[in-house]
Amino acid sequence: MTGAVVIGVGQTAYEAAKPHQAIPEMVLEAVERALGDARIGMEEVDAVVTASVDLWDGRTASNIQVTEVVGAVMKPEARVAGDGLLAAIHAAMTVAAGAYGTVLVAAHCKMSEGQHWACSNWAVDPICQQPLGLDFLSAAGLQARAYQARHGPGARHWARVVEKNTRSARASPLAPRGPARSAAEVMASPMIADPLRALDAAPATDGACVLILASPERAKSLGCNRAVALLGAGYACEPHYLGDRDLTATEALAAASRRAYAMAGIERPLGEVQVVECSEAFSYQELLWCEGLGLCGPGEGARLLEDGITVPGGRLPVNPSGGMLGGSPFVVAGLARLAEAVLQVRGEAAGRQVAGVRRAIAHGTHGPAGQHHSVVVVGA
Amino acid sequence: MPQPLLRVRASLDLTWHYAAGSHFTRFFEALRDDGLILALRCPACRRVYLPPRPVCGNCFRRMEEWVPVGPQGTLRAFTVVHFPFLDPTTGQPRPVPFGMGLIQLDGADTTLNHYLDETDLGRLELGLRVEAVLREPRQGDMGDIRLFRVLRP
Amino acid sequence: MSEPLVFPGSITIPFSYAAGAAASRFLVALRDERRILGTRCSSCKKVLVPARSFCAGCWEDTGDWIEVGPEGALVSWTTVHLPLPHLPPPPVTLGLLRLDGADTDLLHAIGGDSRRLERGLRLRPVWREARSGSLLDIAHFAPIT
Amino acid sequence: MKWRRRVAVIGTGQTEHTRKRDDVSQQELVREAARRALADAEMTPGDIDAVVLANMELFEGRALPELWCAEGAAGAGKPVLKIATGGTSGTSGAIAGALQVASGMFDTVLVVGFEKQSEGQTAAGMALTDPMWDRHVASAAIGNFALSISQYMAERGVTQEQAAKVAVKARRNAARNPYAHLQQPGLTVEQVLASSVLAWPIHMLEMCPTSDGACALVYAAEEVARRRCPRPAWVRAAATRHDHPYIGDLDRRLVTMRTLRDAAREAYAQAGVTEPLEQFDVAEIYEPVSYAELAWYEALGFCKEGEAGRLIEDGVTAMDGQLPVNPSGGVLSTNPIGASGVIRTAEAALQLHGKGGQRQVPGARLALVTGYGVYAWSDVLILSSDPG
Repeated sequence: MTGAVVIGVGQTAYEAAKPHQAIPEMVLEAVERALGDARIGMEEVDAVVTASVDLWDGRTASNIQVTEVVGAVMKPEARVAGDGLLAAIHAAMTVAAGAYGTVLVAAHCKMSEGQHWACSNWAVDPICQQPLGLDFLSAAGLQARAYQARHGPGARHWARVVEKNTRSARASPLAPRGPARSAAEVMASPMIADPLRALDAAPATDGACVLILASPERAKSLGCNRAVALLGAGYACEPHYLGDRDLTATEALAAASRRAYAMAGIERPLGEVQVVECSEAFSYQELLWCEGLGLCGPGEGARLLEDGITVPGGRLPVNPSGGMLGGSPFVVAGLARLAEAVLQVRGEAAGRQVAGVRRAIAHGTHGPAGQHHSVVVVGA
Repeated sequence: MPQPLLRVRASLDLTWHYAAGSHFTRFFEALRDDGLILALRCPACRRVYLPPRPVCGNCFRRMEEWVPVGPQGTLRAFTVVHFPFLDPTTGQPRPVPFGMGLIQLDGADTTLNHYLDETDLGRLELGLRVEAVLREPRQGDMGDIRLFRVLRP
Repeated sequence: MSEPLVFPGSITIPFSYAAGAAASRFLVALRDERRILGTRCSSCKKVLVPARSFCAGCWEDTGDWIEVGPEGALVSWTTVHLPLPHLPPPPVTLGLLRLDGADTDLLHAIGGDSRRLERGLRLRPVWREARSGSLLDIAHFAPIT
Repeated sequence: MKWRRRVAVIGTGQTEHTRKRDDVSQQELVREAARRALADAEMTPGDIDAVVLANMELFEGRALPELWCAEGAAGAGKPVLKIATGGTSGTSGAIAGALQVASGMFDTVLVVGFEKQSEGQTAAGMALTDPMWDRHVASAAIGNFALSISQYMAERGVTQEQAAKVAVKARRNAARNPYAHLQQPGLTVEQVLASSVLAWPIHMLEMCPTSDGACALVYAAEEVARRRCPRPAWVRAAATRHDHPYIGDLDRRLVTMRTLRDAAREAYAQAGVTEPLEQFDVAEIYEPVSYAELAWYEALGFCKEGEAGRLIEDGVTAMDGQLPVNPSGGVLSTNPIGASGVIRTAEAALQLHGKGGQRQVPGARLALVTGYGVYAWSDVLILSSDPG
């Protein structure tokens, strides 16, 4: 047990662009939904953990613009850079430490406002990789080819992930409006970072996600009867140079999963968990992340999909919300996965509910070719 | 022969397009179209905020009551800046010296940091009355308030 | 819904990053001697390329400096087709290659027709005439024909 | 203190802070501090469960630099996260690391704050404020402080000479600190007031430098701390307050400084401090400009409103005074922004470890640490030789 529970969840709709909303207005929408969901007022929130990245927002100290809407005026706030799920794990630790009874976690990003691939070139080391032009797109292209060469599943298998997730996204009221994509459409879309095509990459989206964590005692005193426990949490970081890493293995994800499962008392996730929400910024990554999450052996991610295990209605649906391919922005994606996992456990995942969910896995990642991973197990 | 130590240069030169959102849109349209400076009042603590924004930070209450403020105000703080730092929006050093102040516009509770038309320290003091000098023609962005003029008796 | 008000903005700032002593020696070797250097971890004995002062895994200092390559084998590659401000005009192929004698892969540009690339393909560096002590002193790696 | 378990600083390490480090990359700078902290704690990388980094990435034009620099903090393969909250990044990183150990999730956490300001344009980075509102006038820390100081001088009667005395104390203290960036043992008030005016009334010699530097500290849970460290520096309090997003929102910022006041009130209550000037043996506070230290004296309850000038003139906060403030030379002498908050925390801890060398305050057992960021973000930590 991590010693923290989720008592409130709030997400904006995820859209290709939100030109009518400034970032504080967008985040306020998610904050108000989370407070309403938790049935508490902002005065009940003891502390705030924000997640944002200055260069994505195009400004310094990018969390200062949301200070008022996340209720951090004259309150403790810490900004964890990177991914919203990582911010949630840190928030859970501050609750478990006994420092705060309730913590509001808020992640935001508007990918539509900046040049997100160009910005990601500034997230790789400036000496040996940035000058060559490496960014999150080309890093994924290198990983996709290495994965295919090592394990076999290629464009045809990846395209079916896009088909599955964009179809699932249609059932989610929060996903961007847009058609489901057939595998054929994916394989006909223009090549952007060979072997990855345009529809193999998650669409750039705008959105915000807010969760409210609490200690079990505080949740009880607040009269919350729908608290979902964070049963386990883990995160880990791989070396930075792509050439130092085995891009087909997922050492950091495996380490993060082991820690989270050990805490949650899970031996075999495939049998003991009923839904997974993972952060697949690219189609092939859902297969690779399933392997890293221990749902199957190395290289067997594609077979899970072919055998119908990870499809809606399958033995272990992955990304019934549509995941990142369905529309979920940088920074927010990991926290949105946790929000979805909580809704699944509560049985409140409108349009995308998996039957009989007692335990769910949420996964977040950031960095080139999934360099950093966070895993959380939630349960009733 | 000492080991040469190299540096790798990189120039960040990227663009963003920032959505103003409903609050700033109303502010800049009123400024452009009517030369009005609009602030927002918190329904709970009655504090009038500039710039307008979704909620009052102290009360966490949405604000809907728009209040025209200024164009005159009182100088609450001032300085004359001499050090030429690089202005990230132009990529050039900002010309110095320039006078700068915190101006509490009549009707507002918060202050606004902006340029002053005065760079002689001897002629600046707290409490001076100042007035916004608007750009003509106005274009609907923060450049529409060019600077504040010190009102000399 | 009226046309939303959106402000264009740009950030223009020059940066200058210290490569540090180890990377400087690596870059100088490219510039002055057209040699590619790795360093060996004193603990796990891996030859790390590009050369660096310590091994991330063992967190031990590296010791010997070892020339690697210049030839190597292609491990993975991607051809970027999008026009991006930090890249030459597309298509641009980036690759990971294992230089002879190295225990890690070097990231670099790959020249030639990307359709003919395959795993294990033998490559050699194509040096620029005017070199400035940068990884780009190697224009790209080209297939050995 | 109501934390689930006790946490202590058992090791610290920092680089020789300076204007420009050409011999190391950001990653290697982090490693330099991390190695020294691990050596001080007599630990190996394998003894560290998790890493917290602190850095204001965009000042050096980076995004997610923790993904590259984690290797410098022995973070490859480990849990790593970065805290970035302006000037308080270091103290907020220190608080984050302590809370992670207190949570029980980790028994040992390595916190490393770092900044290589020679690689970027700090003032330009700071001026990247709200693009709609004040980015075209934003004038970074120097401009913002100059504005607030004109209010502070008017309301509290602080003089330029008193402020200059703060700078003199800082740079003289720094002369006894081998890690400080600016060491000026013979600095005089006259020299400070004769130095060029950056933005009235701030003179060059009373404003913090931009520095390249890193600072690391090792946290351990109680049982590990007792086993490994003869005099653990126990974390007895930690408090943070943030405030409105615009400088103009903050009513007479230096005069009121409500965030520091409220954070100190909470921290003092956690640690049972009622008379700060008497009870604290040493303080490491975050003063980017001379006048700020005077304002902090009042907000921290060292004296009543308007008495800060007397405190500095009477030498109450000098090395031989009742409460030595910033034996390290403070931010005025050393400011690698992401590291500065960790430096404050580490300098307080090494005083309690008895490792202050020439800047050791004899018998120090209770230390106050503050962090300051952006317009008015405040952190307060209290470290003690007594676990409480």
